[in-house]
Amino acid sequence: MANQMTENEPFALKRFSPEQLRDALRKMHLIRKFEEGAEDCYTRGMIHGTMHLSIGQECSAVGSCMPLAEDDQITSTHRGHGHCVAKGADVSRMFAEFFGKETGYCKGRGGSMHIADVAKGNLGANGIVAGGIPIAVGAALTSKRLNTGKVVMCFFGDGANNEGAFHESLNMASVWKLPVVFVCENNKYGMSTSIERSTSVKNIADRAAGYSMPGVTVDGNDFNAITEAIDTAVQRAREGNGPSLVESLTYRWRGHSKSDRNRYRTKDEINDWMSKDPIARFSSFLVEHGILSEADAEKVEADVVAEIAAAIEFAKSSPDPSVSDVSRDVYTEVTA
Amino acid sequence: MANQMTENEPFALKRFSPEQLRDALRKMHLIRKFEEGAEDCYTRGMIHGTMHLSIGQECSAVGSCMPLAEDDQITSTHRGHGHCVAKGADVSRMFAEFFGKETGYCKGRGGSMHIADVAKGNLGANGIVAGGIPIAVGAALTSKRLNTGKVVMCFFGDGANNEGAFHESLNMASVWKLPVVFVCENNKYGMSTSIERSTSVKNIADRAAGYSMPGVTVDGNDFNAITEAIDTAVQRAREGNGPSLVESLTYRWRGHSKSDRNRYRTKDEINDWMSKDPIARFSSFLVEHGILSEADAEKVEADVVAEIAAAIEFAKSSPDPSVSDVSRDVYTEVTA
Amino acid sequence: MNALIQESTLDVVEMSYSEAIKDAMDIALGQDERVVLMGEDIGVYGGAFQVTGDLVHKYGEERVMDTPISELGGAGVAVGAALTGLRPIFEFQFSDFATLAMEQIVNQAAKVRYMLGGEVSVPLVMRFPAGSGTGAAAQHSQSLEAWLAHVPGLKVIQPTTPHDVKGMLLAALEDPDPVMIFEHKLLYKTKGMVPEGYYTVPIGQAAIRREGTDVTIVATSIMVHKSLAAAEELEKEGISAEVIDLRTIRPIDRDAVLKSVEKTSRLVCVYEGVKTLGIGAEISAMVAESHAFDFLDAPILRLGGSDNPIPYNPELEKASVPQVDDIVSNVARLVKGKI
Amino acid sequence: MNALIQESTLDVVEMSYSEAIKDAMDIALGQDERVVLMGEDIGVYGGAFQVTGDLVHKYGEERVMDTPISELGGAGVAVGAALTGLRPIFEFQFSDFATLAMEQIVNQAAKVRYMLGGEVSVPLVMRFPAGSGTGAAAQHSQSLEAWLAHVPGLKVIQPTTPHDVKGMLLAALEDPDPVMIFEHKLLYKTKGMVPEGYYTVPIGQAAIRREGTDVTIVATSIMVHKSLAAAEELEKEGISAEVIDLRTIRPIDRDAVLKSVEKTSRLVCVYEGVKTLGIGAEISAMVAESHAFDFLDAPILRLGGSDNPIPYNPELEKASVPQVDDIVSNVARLVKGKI
Ligand SMILES: Cc1ncc(C[n+]2csc(CCOP(=O)(O)OP(=O)(O)O)c2C)c(N)n1
Ligand SMILES: Cc1ncc(C[n+]2csc(CCOP(=O)(O)OP(=O)(O)O)c2C)c(N)n1
Ligand SMILES: [Mg+2]
Ligand SMILES: [Mg+2]
Repeated sequence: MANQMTENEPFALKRFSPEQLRDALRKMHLIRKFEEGAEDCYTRGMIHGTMHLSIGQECSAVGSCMPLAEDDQITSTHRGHGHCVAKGADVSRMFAEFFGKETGYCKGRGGSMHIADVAKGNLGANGIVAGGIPIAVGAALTSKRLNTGKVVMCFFGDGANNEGAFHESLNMASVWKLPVVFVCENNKYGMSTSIERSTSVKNIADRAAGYSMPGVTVDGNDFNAITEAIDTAVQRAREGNGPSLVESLTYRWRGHSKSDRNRYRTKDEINDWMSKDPIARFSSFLVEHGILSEADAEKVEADVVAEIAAAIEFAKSSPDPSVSDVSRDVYTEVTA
Repeated sequence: MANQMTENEPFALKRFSPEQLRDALRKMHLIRKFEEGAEDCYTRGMIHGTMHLSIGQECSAVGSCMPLAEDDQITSTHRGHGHCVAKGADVSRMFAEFFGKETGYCKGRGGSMHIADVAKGNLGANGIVAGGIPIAVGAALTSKRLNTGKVVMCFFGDGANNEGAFHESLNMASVWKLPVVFVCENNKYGMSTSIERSTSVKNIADRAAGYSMPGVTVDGNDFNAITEAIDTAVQRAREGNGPSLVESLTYRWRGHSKSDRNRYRTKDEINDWMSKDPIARFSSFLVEHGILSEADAEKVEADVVAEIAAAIEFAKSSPDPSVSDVSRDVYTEVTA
Repeated sequence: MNALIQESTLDVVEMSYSEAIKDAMDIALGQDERVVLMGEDIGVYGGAFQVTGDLVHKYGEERVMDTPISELGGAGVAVGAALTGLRPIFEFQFSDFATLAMEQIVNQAAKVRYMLGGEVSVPLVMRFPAGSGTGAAAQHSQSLEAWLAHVPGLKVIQPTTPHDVKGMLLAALEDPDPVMIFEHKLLYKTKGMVPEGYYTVPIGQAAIRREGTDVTIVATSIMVHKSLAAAEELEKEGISAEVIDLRTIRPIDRDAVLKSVEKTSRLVCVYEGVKTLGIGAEISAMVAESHAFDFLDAPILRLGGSDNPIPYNPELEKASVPQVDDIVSNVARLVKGKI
Repeated sequence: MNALIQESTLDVVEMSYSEAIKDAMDIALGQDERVVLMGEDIGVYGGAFQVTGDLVHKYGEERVMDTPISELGGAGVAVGAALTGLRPIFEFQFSDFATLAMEQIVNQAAKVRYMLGGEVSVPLVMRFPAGSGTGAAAQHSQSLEAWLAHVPGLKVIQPTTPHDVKGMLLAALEDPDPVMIFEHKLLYKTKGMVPEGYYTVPIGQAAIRREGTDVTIVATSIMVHKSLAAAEELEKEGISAEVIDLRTIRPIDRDAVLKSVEKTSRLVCVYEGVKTLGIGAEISAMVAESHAFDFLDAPILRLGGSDNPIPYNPELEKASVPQVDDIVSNVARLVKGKI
C-alpha cells in the first residue's frame, strides 16, 4: 500500500528534494520576470537591438537542467535566457549585458544573443540557428577524451532541426557514443514557419531513429514529464551509452522577436496556451503535494520581483565599456 | 498457368523490350570498357589529374536510369562515368574531356569530376560530395513549377548521406512533394571509411522515415531488383506523390581514386565481390531467358570494344583548347 | 542605354529602399512566370526586414516560398532551379548566414558554367541583408561582400539608393549569370524618387554622386551616404571632394575610378567591411598598379571596419565602422598633406 | 627567441614538407594528451595527401579520428572541443571543402572569444591543403586564404618550407587562438633540412629569402619558390630582386614589407589566389597608405590568379596562375620603367 503510493508518486517528488523543487519554481519565476523586465526596459528604450523571449517555455528550460550536475555543460540558443537562468546565472550580470555594460556576462560585447556563463557550464547562447549543436558534440568529445564525466546538454528549436548541422552532429555523437543530450524545444514555429510547413516528419523525435538513438516527445510544460525524460537521457549519457534526443513540446507566448507581428498564428492559439501557464501549473502541483504552502509560493515570487528590481538597478549603475577597448579580446593576450 | 508464368516472370522482362535489355547490357559493357580504357590511358600518362572508377557498379547505374524517360534529368557524382553513359552520353566526347580537349563535353575545362551531358539530361558530375543533392531538388522544383513532367534522379554515395546537404535536401523535397528520386549507391565505403564507422544507422534507406518518404534497400547488382525499386519510385514522382529514397547496394572493385592503397579492406572482400560480376550476371540472365544468344552477348561486348577504341582515337586526334581562351565562359556573353 | 531612354519616360514616385526592392520583385513576378522568391519567412511574415511584404498574398506560396531553415540546401535548390529554367531570387535572412551556403554559391553557382565549358548558365539572384548598426552583434552584422567579389563567375552589387536597387535588381534578373546583391540594413528605410514600372540600371557602372577636384572618395553601400555628408563638411573647410558610388564591386568600374583619380590626384576608399582585405584594398591596389599611379600626390587612404567582430554595445558598434567625422578628419589630413 | 636558441641546438635532418607536418603532429600527440587529430580519411588511409600517414597506428583511433564526410559538423565539433579543453588539429581534405564550414570557422571560432568578452579562448588548428597544379579542376584547386585573412579573430599562415611548417604548426598549437594553416599541395613533396624534436617558428614574422636592391617581391606559399627562381633569372639581366616570404597573412608583418620597399622603392606582389581581392591587394594597399608610399618609384604590381575557375586542361591550368616566366618578364618591365 505504501509501496503502491510511491509507485504512483510523481517522478519529480521522488527525484528531487523539496528545496530543489522550491528552487525550480524560483528559477521559473526568475526567467519570467527577467524577460518581462527586459521587455519593459526595451520598450522604454533602455535596451537596444533585439531579443527573443522564452516566456511560456520556463518549465522546459528549468526542467531540462534539473537533472544536470553542477559542472555539466549546456549550449543554448538565440532564445537562451531561460537556459542561462536555469543553469544558475546571476540576473544582475544578465541585465548588465543587456544594457551593454562592462559588468555584463560578455562585458557588453555580446548582448542577448551571446549571453553565456562559462563558470556555471553555460557555453553560450548562439546567434546562428543550430550553431551550437556541433559545439555541444565537441564539448562531449572533450568530456569523453579527458574523462571529466561531464554530460553536455544541447538546446535547439524545432526550426533548427532542418539545418544540416543537426544531422551531421547527431550522426557523429551517435557514431562516437558521446555523452550529450539533445533537447529540441518544439514551440511549433521557427519564426513564422510552422513545423508542418518546414519539417517532413510528425514528431522531431522520430528523426532519432535515423541516428540509432532514443527519441522521445514529451510535454515540456509538464515538470514531471520533462524531468523524467531528461533524467533518463542524462543517465544514459553519464553511463557511456551515448546520446539521446528529447523533444520538449512547449510554446512561446511572445512574438519571435521584437519585429514579429504574429501574422502566422491566431490569437486563440496564443490565448489557449497562455491559459495553461506552465509556472502556475508547477506551482499548484507543488502546493497540492504539500511541498509549498500557498504563502510559500507567493513568497518565492515576491522575492524574485525584488531580485529583478535590484538587478536592473545594478545594470543601470554599472560602467559602460570604454570605446578605446573596442578591439580588446579579439585575440588572447599572451603574457610571456 | 500462363498467368502463373507472367506472375513469376522477372520484373525486367515484363517492363522492358528485348531491345532495351540488349541496350542495357551494351551500356554496362560500355561503362566497364570506358573506365578500363581511361585507366589504361592514365597509367600510360595520357590522362592527368585523378579519376574515380565505378567498375563493379555498372548495373546500379544502368538499372537506375532504365526507368527514366529521355528528358528526365539526373545529377551525378565524382564517380559519375557510369551515370553519364547510362543516360546516353557519347564516349568519344567523354574521352575527349579526359584528354582535356576542346571536343570534350566540358571543352576540357571540367575533366572527369565535372563531366556532364545536359542535352541528354545529365546535369553533371560533381566534385563536392553531396553537392548535387540540393541541385537535383532545385531541378525537381523547376519541373513542378513549369509542369514539364520531368522526374529528376539524384545519385550520391553512402558517404554523402552524412553531409548536411543530404538532410536539408530530402526534407525540402518531401515538404514540397517534388518529383525526385534519391539513389544512394552504397558501396560500403566513403573513401576509406566504412559505413559502420561513419554512419549511425544500419541501412541508409532507414533514414527515409525521418523525411516521411519511402525508403528501400535493394541489391544494386541485381538488374531486376534495382529496376523494379526505381520504377516504383519514378512512378510515384511522376504521379506527383513526391520523393523516394532507394539504397542500391553495390561495390567498387577499384580503389577510391588513383591515390588509394586499399588499406581499409581485404583482398578477400574485393575478390568475393569480383567473383559476382554484375555484368556477367546480367548477361547470363538475358541468355537464360532467351533474350540473347551467347553469340549475341559476345557481339555486344565486341562492338563496345571497337567503339571504345574509336572513341580514344577521336579524343587523341582532337584539338587542344587555346590558352588564350582560358577565361572564356566564366560569364555568359550577352549579345545585345 | 535602352533602359535609360525608357526610364526617362516613366513617372517617378517616392519610395523607401525596401519598397523599391519589393516593387522590382513585384514587376518581375508579374511579367515572368519563371521568377520565384525563396527564403526564410518571406511569406506571411513578409521577411525579417519586411522587404517581400505582402507579395505572398498576391502571388501565392508557390511563387513566394518560405524555405525551412536550411541555407545550404535552400541555396542549392535555387542553383538547381536556375540551372534548369527558373529565375529564383533567394533571400538570406542576414548575410551572415550565407557562411552556411558558400559551397553552393562558390563551388557550384559561380563555377558550373565554366566547368561545363559554357554549356549552361545560372541566372540566379541572391539578396544579402548586410552590415552593422542594428545592435544585433557579431553574428548578425557582418559585411562579407569582399569574399564574393573575390570569386570569378559571380557579379556582386551594392546599390545605395531606391532608384538603383530597383533598376539593378531588374538588371540582375536579365543577367544570365549569378548576381549577388548586398543590401545594407540601414538603407531599407531610406527614401528616394523611383520611376514607376520597368527599367534597369546597368551592373558594372559606378556613379559619380558629387563632383570635386581635390580628392576622390570611392565608397560603397552606406558609406556613400556618409561620404557625401562628409563632403559637405569638407567643403566648409574649402576641400572639394569627388564622391564615387562604386555600386558594383565585381566587376569594378575601373575607368570611372581612374579618371577621377587622374583629376584629383588623391584617393580615399571608404567601406564598412573589415579594412584588411575589404573592397578598399582592391580599389587601392587597382589604382596603384595603373597609369593613374603617376597622378597620385599622396598615399591612398582606406577607411574600413576595425579589426574586431561587431560588438553589441552601441558606442563600441559605432566605433567599429567609419563615421562621418572619421571621413572628414582623415580626408582633410590627407588633402592638407599631413599623411 | 627562446624557440630559436633551442632550435640551434637541435640536429637537422632532411624531410619533405608533409613529413615535417607529420613530425610536428607526432611530437604534439606525444607530449600533450589534449591534442587530437580530426579529419576525413586521416586514419588507416593516412590522409588524402598522406600527411597523417601511420599516426593512427601509433596513437589509436581515439587520437587520430576519421570523421564522417561532414565538414560543417566536424569543424563545429573541433570548435567545441577546443573551447572545452582539447587541442584539435582539424584537416580539411581539400581547402575547397572549407566552404561548407565557414559558419563554424567565421561565426563561431573567430568570434566566440570576443562575443563572450574574453571569457574563453579557442585553441584550434585547422589545416587546408590548397592550390592548383594537380589537374583536379575548379572544385579542388582553389586558394581561399584571403577570405580567412579578412576575418578578425583568426590567424592565417602559409608556411613554405619543411622547416617552417613544422615550427609554425607547433607554434600554432601553443597559440590560444584559432590558427588556419594553408598548405599548397605542390609543396608536400618538396624537401628541406628540418631540426629534430621540438621548436617553434613564430607566427606573424615574414622571412627575407633573398636580399636585393632593385625591387621587392612579396610572395606567399608556392609563389615564394617561383619568385626565387625568377630572381635568379632576373639577376642574369642585372636586376637585383629582394624576395620576402610573407609566411603569415593575418597578422601581416608590416614592418618587414615597408622596410624592404623603402630600400628598393619598387614592389611586386605574387600570389596564387585570384588576383582581385587576393592577398596582394592588401599588401599593395598597406604600402600605398604608409609612409613607404613616398619611396615608390613605380606602380605596385600584382601577379595573381587569373579571373576564372581553375580549369582541368593542364595548359589552361598553368595559364591560370603566375609562372616563373610571368614573374621575370613583369618584374623586368617594372624595373626598366616600362610600367
Ligand atoms: C543559420 C540561421 N538562419 C536563420 C536565422 C534567423 N533566425 C533566428 S531564430 C530563427 C527561428 C528559429 O526557430 P527555432 O529553431 O524553432 O527556435 P525558436 O525561435 O522557435 O525558439 C531564425 C530563422 C539564424 N539566426 N541563423
Ligand atoms: C564536401 C566534400 N568532402 C570530401 C570530399 C573528398 N571525397 C571525394 S569522394 C569521397 C568519398 C565519397 O564517398 P561516397 O559518397 O560513399 O561515394 P563513393 O566514392 O563511395 O562513390 C570523399 C571523402 C569531397 N569531394 N567533397
Ligand atoms: Mg521554434
Ligand atoms: Mg561509397
